[in-house]
Amino acid sequence: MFSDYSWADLGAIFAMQGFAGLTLFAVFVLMALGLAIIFGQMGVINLAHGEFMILGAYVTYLVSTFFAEYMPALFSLYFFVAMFLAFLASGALGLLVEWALIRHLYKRPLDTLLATWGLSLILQQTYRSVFGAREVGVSLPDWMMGSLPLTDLIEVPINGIFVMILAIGISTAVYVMLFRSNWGRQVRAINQNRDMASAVGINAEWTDRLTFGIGCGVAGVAGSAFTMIGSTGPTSGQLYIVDTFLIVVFGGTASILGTIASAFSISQAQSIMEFFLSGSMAKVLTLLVVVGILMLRPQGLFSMKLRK
Amino acid sequence: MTDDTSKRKSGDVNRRAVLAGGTALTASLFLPKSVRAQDYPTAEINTTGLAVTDDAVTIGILHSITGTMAISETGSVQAEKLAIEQINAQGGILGRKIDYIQEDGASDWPTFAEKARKLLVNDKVASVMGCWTSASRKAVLPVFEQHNGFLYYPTFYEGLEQSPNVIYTGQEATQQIIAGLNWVTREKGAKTFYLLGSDYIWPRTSNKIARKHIENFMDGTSVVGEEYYPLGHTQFNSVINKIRLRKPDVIYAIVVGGSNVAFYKQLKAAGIDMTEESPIVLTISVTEDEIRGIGGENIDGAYACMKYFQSLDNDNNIAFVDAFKEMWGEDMVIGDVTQAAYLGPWLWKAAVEAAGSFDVDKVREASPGIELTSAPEGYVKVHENHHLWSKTRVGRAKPDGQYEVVFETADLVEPDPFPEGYQ
Amino acid sequence: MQERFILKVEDLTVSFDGFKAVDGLNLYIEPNECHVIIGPNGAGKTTLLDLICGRTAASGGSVKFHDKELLSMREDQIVHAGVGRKFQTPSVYEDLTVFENLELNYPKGYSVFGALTFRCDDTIRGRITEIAETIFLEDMLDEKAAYLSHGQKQWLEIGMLLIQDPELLMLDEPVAGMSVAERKKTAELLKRIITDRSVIVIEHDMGFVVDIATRVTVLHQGQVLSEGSMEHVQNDPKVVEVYLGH
Amino acid sequence: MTFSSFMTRKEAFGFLVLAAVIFLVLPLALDAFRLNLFGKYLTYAFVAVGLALFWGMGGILSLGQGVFFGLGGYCMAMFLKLEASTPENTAIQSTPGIPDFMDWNQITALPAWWEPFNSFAFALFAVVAVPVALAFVIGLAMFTRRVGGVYFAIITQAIAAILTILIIGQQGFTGGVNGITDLRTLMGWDIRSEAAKTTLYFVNGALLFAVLMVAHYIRKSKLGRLLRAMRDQPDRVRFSGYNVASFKIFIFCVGAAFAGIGGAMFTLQVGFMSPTLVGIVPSIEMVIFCAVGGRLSIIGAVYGALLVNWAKSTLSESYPELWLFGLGALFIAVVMAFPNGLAGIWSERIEPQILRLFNRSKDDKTAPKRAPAE
Repeated sequence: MFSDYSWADLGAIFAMQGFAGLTLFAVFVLMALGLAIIFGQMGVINLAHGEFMILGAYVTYLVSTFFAEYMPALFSLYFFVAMFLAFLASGALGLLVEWALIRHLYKRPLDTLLATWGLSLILQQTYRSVFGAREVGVSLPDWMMGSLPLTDLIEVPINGIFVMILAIGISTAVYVMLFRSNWGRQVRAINQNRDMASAVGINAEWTDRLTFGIGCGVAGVAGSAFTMIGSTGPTSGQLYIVDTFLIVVFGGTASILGTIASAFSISQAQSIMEFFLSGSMAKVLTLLVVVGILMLRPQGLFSMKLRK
Repeated sequence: MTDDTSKRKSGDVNRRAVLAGGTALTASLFLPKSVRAQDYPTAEINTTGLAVTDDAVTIGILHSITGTMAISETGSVQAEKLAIEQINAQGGILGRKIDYIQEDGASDWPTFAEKARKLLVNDKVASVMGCWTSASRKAVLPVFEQHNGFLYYPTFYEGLEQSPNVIYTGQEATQQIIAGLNWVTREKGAKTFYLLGSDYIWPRTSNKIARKHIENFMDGTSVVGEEYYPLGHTQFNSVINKIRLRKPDVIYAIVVGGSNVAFYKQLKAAGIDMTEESPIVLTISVTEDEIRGIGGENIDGAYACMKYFQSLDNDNNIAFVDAFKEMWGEDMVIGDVTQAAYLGPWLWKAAVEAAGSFDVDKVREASPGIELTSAPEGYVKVHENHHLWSKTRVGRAKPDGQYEVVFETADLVEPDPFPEGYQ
Repeated sequence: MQERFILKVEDLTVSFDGFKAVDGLNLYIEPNECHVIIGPNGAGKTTLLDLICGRTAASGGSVKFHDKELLSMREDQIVHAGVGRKFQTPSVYEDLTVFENLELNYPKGYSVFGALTFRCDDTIRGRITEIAETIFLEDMLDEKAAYLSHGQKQWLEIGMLLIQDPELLMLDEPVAGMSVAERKKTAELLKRIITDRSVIVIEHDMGFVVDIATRVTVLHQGQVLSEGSMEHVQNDPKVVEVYLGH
Repeated sequence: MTFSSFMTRKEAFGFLVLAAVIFLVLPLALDAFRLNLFGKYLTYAFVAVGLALFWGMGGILSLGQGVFFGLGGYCMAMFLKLEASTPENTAIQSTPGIPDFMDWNQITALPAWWEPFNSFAFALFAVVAVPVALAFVIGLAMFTRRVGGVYFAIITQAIAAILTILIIGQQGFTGGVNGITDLRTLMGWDIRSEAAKTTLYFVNGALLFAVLMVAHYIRKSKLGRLLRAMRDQPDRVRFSGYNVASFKIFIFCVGAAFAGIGGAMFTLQVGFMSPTLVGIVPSIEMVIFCAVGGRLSIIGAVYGALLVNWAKSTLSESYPELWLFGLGALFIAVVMAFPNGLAGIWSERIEPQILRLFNRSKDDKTAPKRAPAE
């Protein structure tokens, strides 16, 4: 299929294809990080994860409208404000949900799945009632929608770079928080032995709530970032949920590093297959490979080896 | 209701009433024409037990207002309600006010079938305005044929269908596609096309027709790629790279729903400036409604080929746009399907009045040949095959989310749901 | 020809992320002996039982039961071969009755089809009553297991093993958490049931060990520290060192 | 097995009430349209009963039951579609005699794997065999490797996603997003008429009872006790000498078979089959039916399916813009406040009341007329 192209063409395409794979990787990481915290550290299956992301997207929409209206001069910078507010909004909703729902269900992980599915229906309808059934258009600052021409042939989308930087930043932040901060130690302690953690004076209740809130907040930031590449409507969140869960499970639940590795392998596989196959078949094949590997290695790519 | 004592033969008069529309004021969008209900005794105009009383007739509205398709179908519901309100303001149909029962198809095809059955069997509605996706239409079609209901279907669609129980107020695929391809080849000198679509029957059939036309009916043109992505797909970087590799003159895109937003944003971010027209982006799936979600600045310079744009400059349309905004809000936009949905109640009114009866069989018989001169898109006429004769237009997207009409077929294009040589 | 050992554990090794919980261990069990394994916490006692009964996969070595290699068998196959295992914490089916608990372990209807067509006849009922008497629960047959005392649950679990009549019985701390009276009864029970089979017992209670053991193995850091009669082990300076030296 | 060991009087009473509801109360109380709707709901009950077996009793949550429901439904739809695609009916096509969607996708001959579906016997066999075969493969791969709980749920969800994309992508062979529509007759019998739909309702009810009896038999057998045992103490069951995986595979296959039968009846009752029934959303909803009914109770599962769907239909008719709130709240309420669903409410709240009533006045014959679900 490549016989009629020059080497320069092919080189450029492969470079850009590699970049496309990396962008997809960053997108997957953003999608999965919040879930990895919640699912990996707390064992809660949050099927409303997509709706938390879309909340972040709606917040971004509101902020962009506000800036366009009242502070057009600062419009090019609004995105940073929006991401921060998205984190706060989704995080606050997360705290509320943890308090009202999740804390009653810690011993029943499969039930969290059902309850959060109900929650996702309610959130979807709330978005629909508040913002209307149509998608909202989030206008983005011009600088985010351009591309950097590296050579004559190779152009790199700026939003791709942005998403990548964001993914790296948030992963690092989450990593530092989990493995360097006091909160992280508490979370991991609770994850490993809840009773013992409580016995040594860790406030398990608040740590859980905070963990859930932070996971949701990260989802909000992801949603905010996705306004650059995806749509913002009441049901847009559903598009992400299966992929997200697969990434987290594929990575091995207890490991942030695993999530990142799994996002990387799935994104590369998908982006390479998409180049050679039709889009639908590429998706089917990617999912099949992931499910196949999970059947052979149910604990995921990375997992803690524990003495049972 | 104004008094009009002289009883006339309904057919002629109403035809004239419909034809005589076209003034700029909302209330008189169609010439007010009052008919007294008692001139049409219920027993005579409704011999099949439909929901018709001495002063009201009930129809159904069946669209998704929840689920993934609500994004698209909301506009249709709004347009249909506007048309019903306007018709009622003019005195209704055969002196009867239109009531409607709205059901939610919930973006789920079995639910559509269930609700269609409910509307026809339980509520005995005289007609139904509804459906959007082909799948929902296919799901309700057997129900309509079995219970002899009458459906006005607003969406541009793939064709290959002609039901006695459906009036298709949107364009079928050849009507929409061929004019655009001819135009882009003739005016822009395009030779190579990259076909792209969401993975379901409408994009696939449309691209099939496009491919046949490009390969068999035009000179020196060819298809250099064809590609489908699952509904809801949001990652188009790989296909954009493939397109770069093929360097087509035209990206022929039939991406739908949320994928649209992702596709155009990523296209723009990848450095493909559509205003430079290299390649040209030509779509048949992006109406003004979709641009709201995409963002005008992200699709600036793309071309769309369909029968209606909100920016059409004629009196009918200006009145329609004003009325629509008055009813639903200043920030509303109107797309091709929304306008087609708006035609539904009017076409039905015209057919009922021509038939002098609400009976589905009589309305069906009266339907072919019904004309609306006052349609926002201009003049339309119902073909024997239940589709509409209509003009096809090409618009160029502007940053404000509107299309600038750059081309319009000289004549009405004949609907041809089973096109020879394209299958 | 009867082999001398019914169970031969040779060079058995397992490591968790580099930590060798059992390290090149050898252990031989003779017919009809009550072999007690003792050792400080973390010596690898429970892991050893887990390895023998297939609960944990070994990294190397071999476990031969008669001439069958257990390491390549599934748990249920190992049970069918004649090895029974009781867990440290009593694990019985809490929402089933004592009768049903025993019935579920009656060695019949192991396959899916067998379980679907399994019927409790008089022979089975008789056997269940017999076992219930052995484990002092004949009056509790219709009680839900959840309502039993801790000691009674231990007995029930032993009963569930007995009904399968295993050739080798492995008991992980059978008297842990028992009252003095229960402890005495359990010792009695064990003495009765070890008469016609081999038993491996893990136990900390030295009095109890003296009471039942025919042979004792001391484990330390995954390896055999000492082996022999209770008396021999007690006087082994290495054992004294491990137990008192720290 | 004597009757009394197969079924206690209390259980028999529960089945009788359910039979009365399905075969008497609903047909008498509802018009043809509503009865037909309940016929559709009953087809979901097949799935819910299966879920009560392997989720409620076995502790295995599958979020991919729509896959089996859909496969059963598609097998039936393929047969019906071939019957409907006579050369006369399809004369307008470029290749008459093949299903319309194939013609639209430029397929000019019936694919070989469609051929067997010309036979009704084969189609009936496939309705059960295809879902069971897939369940067997999934079960074998997952349960022998001891994948369970959340992992199993998510993997089955991914399988639902894969199958949906596959069906939609291979539209020349499957009808794509539209599904297989416009099914008309079953062996010459018009399934679209009101009379046929009413007949199908009763066939549905009868089949459901057959399935319920099978489920009940399994539940009462040793296998049923083993399932509950392995849900709570999987290790103990292994060390009692049972191959846990084989039991899980078996019960998963039984659930798949039930779902397949339900799917086939759905196709007959509704007149088409569509990929929207295969995907993730319907699969989760099916779990909800079971949860609302009470995940441990097979009778509860039937009431759950009926009640949730009825609520969905009526709520969406009266409050089309708000019904999702109601549905979402219902899910949450069931999980939070009534983890054992309707069956739990019945056995914990209502039944004791009734018993007390009985004990107070022995000759007072106020037997509970209302079904637990109402």
